[in-house]
Amino acid sequence: MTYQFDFSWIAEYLPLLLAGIAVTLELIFVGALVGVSLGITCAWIRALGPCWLRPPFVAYVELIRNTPFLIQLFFIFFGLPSIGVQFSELQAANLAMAVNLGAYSCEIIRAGIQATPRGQYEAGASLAMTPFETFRHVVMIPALQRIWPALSSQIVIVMLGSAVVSQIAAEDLTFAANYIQSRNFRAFEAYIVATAIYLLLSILLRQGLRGLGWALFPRRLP
Amino acid sequence: PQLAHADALADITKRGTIRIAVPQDFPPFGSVGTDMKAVGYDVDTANLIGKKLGVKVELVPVTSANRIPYLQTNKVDLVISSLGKNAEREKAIDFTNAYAPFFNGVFAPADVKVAAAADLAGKTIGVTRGAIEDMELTKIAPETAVIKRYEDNNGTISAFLSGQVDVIATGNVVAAAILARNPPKRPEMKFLIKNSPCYIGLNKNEPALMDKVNAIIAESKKDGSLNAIAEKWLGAALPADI
Amino acid sequence: MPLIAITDVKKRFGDNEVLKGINIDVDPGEVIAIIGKSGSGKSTLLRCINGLESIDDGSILVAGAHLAPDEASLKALRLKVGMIFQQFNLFPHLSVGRNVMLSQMVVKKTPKAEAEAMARRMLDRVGLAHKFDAYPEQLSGGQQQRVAIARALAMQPIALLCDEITSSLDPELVAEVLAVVRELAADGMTLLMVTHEMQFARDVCNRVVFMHEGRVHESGPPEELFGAPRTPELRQFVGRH
Amino acid sequence: MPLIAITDVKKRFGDNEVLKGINIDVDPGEVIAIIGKSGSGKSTLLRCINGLESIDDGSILVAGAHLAPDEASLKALRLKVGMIFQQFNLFPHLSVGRNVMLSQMVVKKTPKAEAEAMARRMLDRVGLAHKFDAYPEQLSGGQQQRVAIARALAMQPIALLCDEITSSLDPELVAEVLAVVRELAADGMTLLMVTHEMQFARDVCNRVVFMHEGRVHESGPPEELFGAPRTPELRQFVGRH
Amino acid sequence: MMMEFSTWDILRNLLLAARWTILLSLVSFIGGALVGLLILFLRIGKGRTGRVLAAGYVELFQGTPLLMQLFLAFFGLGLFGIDVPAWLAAATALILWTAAFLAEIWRGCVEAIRRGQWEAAASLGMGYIQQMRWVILPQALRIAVPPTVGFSMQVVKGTALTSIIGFVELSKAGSMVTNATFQPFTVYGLVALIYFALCWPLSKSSQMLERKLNAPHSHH
Ligand SMILES: Nc1ncnc2c1ncn2[C@@H]1O[C@H](COP(=O)(O)OP(=O)(O)OP(=O)(O)O)[C@@H](O)[C@H]1O
Ligand SMILES: Nc1ncnc2c1ncn2[C@@H]1O[C@H](COP(=O)(O)OP(=O)(O)OP(=O)(O)O)[C@@H](O)[C@H]1O
Ligand SMILES: [Mg+2]
Ligand SMILES: [Mg+2]
Repeated sequence: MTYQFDFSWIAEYLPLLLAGIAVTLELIFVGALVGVSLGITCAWIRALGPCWLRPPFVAYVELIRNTPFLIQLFFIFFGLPSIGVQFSELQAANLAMAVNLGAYSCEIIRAGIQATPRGQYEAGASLAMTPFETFRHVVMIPALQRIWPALSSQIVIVMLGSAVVSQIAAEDLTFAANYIQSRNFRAFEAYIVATAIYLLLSILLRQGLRGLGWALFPRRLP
Repeated sequence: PQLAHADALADITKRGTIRIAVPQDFPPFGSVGTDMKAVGYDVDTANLIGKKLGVKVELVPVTSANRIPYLQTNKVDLVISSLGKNAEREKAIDFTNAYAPFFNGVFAPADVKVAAAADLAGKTIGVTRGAIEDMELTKIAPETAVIKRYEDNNGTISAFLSGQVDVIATGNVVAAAILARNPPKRPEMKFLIKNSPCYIGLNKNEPALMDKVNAIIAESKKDGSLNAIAEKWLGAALPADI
Repeated sequence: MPLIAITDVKKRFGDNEVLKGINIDVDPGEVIAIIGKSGSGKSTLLRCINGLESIDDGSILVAGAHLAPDEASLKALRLKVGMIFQQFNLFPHLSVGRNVMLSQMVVKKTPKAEAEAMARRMLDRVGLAHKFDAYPEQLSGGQQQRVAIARALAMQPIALLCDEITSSLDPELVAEVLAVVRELAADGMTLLMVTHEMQFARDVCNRVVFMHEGRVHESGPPEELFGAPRTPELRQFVGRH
Repeated sequence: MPLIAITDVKKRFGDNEVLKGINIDVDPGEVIAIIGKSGSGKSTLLRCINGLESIDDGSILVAGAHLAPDEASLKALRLKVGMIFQQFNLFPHLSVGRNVMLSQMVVKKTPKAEAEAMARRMLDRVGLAHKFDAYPEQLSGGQQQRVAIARALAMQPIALLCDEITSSLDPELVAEVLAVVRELAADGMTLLMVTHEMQFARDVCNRVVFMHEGRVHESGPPEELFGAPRTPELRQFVGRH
Repeated sequence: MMMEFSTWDILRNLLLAARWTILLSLVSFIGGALVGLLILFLRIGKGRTGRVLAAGYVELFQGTPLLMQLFLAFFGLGLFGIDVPAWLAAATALILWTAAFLAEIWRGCVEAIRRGQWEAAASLGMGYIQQMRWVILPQALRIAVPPTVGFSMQVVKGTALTSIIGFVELSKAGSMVTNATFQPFTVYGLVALIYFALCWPLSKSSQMLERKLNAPHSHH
């Protein structure tokens, strides 16, 4: 091999890398929080909500799931300003991630809701709870628990997918790697470092989500 | 030291083909025609060099993210991708003499008051990441200027047209092309970025190839073929200092 | 006036007419056992009374109020009539105490402290006060069913519907649940229960209703029905159990 | 020589010692009922004999061969001893006929025609020859269990282990399965069955083994055990059933 | 210097590039299924080493961006003097990536088969491989069909990243055309439409298969 690896730049660019990691983390936290909330709402409407409310949510889910994330991002960042809605690149990236994760988690959570035994709804009903109260207090938590592993994987996938937000100049981890290699032409080193950090982040995120699962759902389901 | 392949120039001659990386997302240096074939200043330069070398040219489309790896892994012999040079980059690859000027300027709508780099204070400027204007602006812009670096030219232009940035730095030909579309926001040249020319990139320790390409560049400047390319793509003659 | 008046109730699932005109009046404090073969429509009848299924024809009056399918009257009905299921249907993510408190707080907006006091009282009544903080999975089937009873009682219903509440219990655990029901009956609760426990029906119920193919085939005091079944269907049924 | 010799068998799950030294010898043609409370280790014992669980101590000999945990001797063992489960465990993706043919063809490499002939014979033996092409889900529980018996028989085992094979059947369907077992016993098959059907145990078995807390608490001919239980535990157990 | 593209020029070029998207998807999906099966066997097999290796493999490929995997497969090997053609690098990286996800999806399906099925097969004298081959896999594969088809949508969209190693597939063609025409809305609108046309049938058929599987008598 004739190529000489050179990682001496790391010290100089460390602040940039750290800032990139911070942005990636922010993206995933906000994206996951808003996205999953959106997913729950949407799953409730699709599984149990009033019929007339369903079509727009079905359209939303299908549209998002069947088009690339990058194009959704472009639409939000470059497209929405034409109707007077302007977001900064970070807001746009956060929004795009939330909208994207919302659609995927909707489908996942819906599966969890549909796996709820009918007896749970009937028990709720026979205790005079309304369908919404039953959903809120009886169905939702076990449904989330049932699909927590699938939801966690999806969150990790979305975290890795967030790499493309660098295309709208959001300064995440991938942006940092690209910036560094554009200055010093050390593309391999920059990408190897970024890959290693992504791997670390995804392992930590997975473990974190597993821990959160234990904290949120201490009991095993029957 | 290069062990396996003794000399890139010898390889090229033996192969009868030179592989050259050119951009496809950075007009006027490189973009595509309706047949998706590459066209632009860099593309014409690549073909010129091939012709003068007497070998066939194999164009390899690249982006700013992968153009150097293509070179470093010997998948191409030259990178003609409007590369600017700096000390850091020179540690990684070698550069030939300049082959193109860089007529890039800072553009903004008429109502934005900018006359020099210092006036960029507090403004948001869009550039294409890794391009010369990115490197130069990063050097000359004041602290409070915010530089947004997009993946390619398209991102920079879209950011300008959608109002995400007030100011962009780009080629004057590109600005002219935007104007031709009659957009709501009309970019106006505010000032020229320091004339910092483009170089051809090649692997380190290839003196033979380096000399040959430099010779071709010098010859092309003299015989007017490079000037023709400049007239065609930049709408201006090659400046004397190149 | 009967507490629950079921008149000419019909229920169809697609082409399958499951209830073919049911008439039963339940007086306050009455304990009625509903028996019959699998598929004869016993569960469907109870579910109709609780509004879990809509009826196609006839009427059901509970404490004088018509059963209508809108949400408000369903809620009013279910505040009066509790239901207990074969599968317990406890909420697995809530502790036993929370299971009993939940609907009080959500539906009746009872303050937490009050709901908790009620829950403790009801759990005590079914002999499970010490399990307040346990989770359903930690209980035996019999204990789970007793929690389900406490949960229904905490809403202070005027009648309880029980659908084969001992059928999925191990034989050892049936007795503890039946003991609780027996006490409820003694306390004057109105009970309408589908059951396969003939001995229990004989001992505790005022009246037995034998359903056959979607109709009330025979009905009367247990001694009469079990002692001298009039129809061959009931005779065959009693013979088997 | 006993067909199955179980000597001092111990089995632990973590800290929980489930079998605390079991000794049972089963002679050829014997029909043995294993009874006992839930959790007393009955299933675990059968699973150990079939090699589904490894044992921690003691020895199990089947037809003179030691039970070792390597795959070859497990296979040899299982060719001799068949097992039937409470949950039937038919293969849902295969027709009834295929269910019975599969292991013959895969394990014994029996040619297809021969396997099919055997499958038809065995299905006929359990009274289900006409269901050869049906799928498990199209059968009642009782029929499914009879197919499971046919499937085990098709491997021509010298003994059968049955773990509560009627416990998940509706009461009406229990009889048809027990009739098949009764016939097997009459034909001289060696049977070791965990069961709650006391009447059946009384009628059909040569010997009853009462397990309690991981030990054989009492054992002997059914008349003796049921007629005059010696220990209070067995007395209590018999009283309940 | 402006290229004059008619809308038809744009659409034609995008459709031509979409052939690559389809080809890459097919290759990665078929190859990924084969490798995924291998990983699956290691992951649920009896060998401890195999299980750990397979788990590590899944962690690595699910834990890093596909973009970086492609980059390192193409250029990383080049650094060692191994000249991998772009199509081979793309196919390899996509296959390995797809395999990691499919192996995990299928593991879930295998684990969803009740233990009783293993035990029944074992008690009939079948060895581990035979239990797997004749009893578990046929059942697991049936429930695996909907999530597998569902994942194929991700593969279609994932092929976009091969542009990093020079593939001009749908997304890359979109950005190239945009850079020549300065019409991002038309171009990306069409790109989105073509992706939708490719993915939607997959997503729909996955849903339909799921519904069919949940219906009774589904093996006929
Ligand atoms: N939701 C439903 N959709 C269609 N048919 C139903 C439904 N619920 C019940 N049935 C049918 O109605 C009939 C009566 O069912 P029901 O559950 O009331 O009987 P049951 O007397 O309670 O029987 P079991 O003793 O088995 O509980 C059966 O034929 C059943 O198949
Ligand atoms: N795989 C296992 N892991 C841990 N503990 C187990 C396992 N299988 C059984 N046990 C424990 O072993 C004990 C005996 O179980 P076993 O199933 O043999 O009882 P049983 O007599 O068959 O009861 P039942 O009549 O309920 O079937 C129980 O306490 C049970 O919890
Ligand atoms: Mg019923
Ligand atoms: Mg058992």
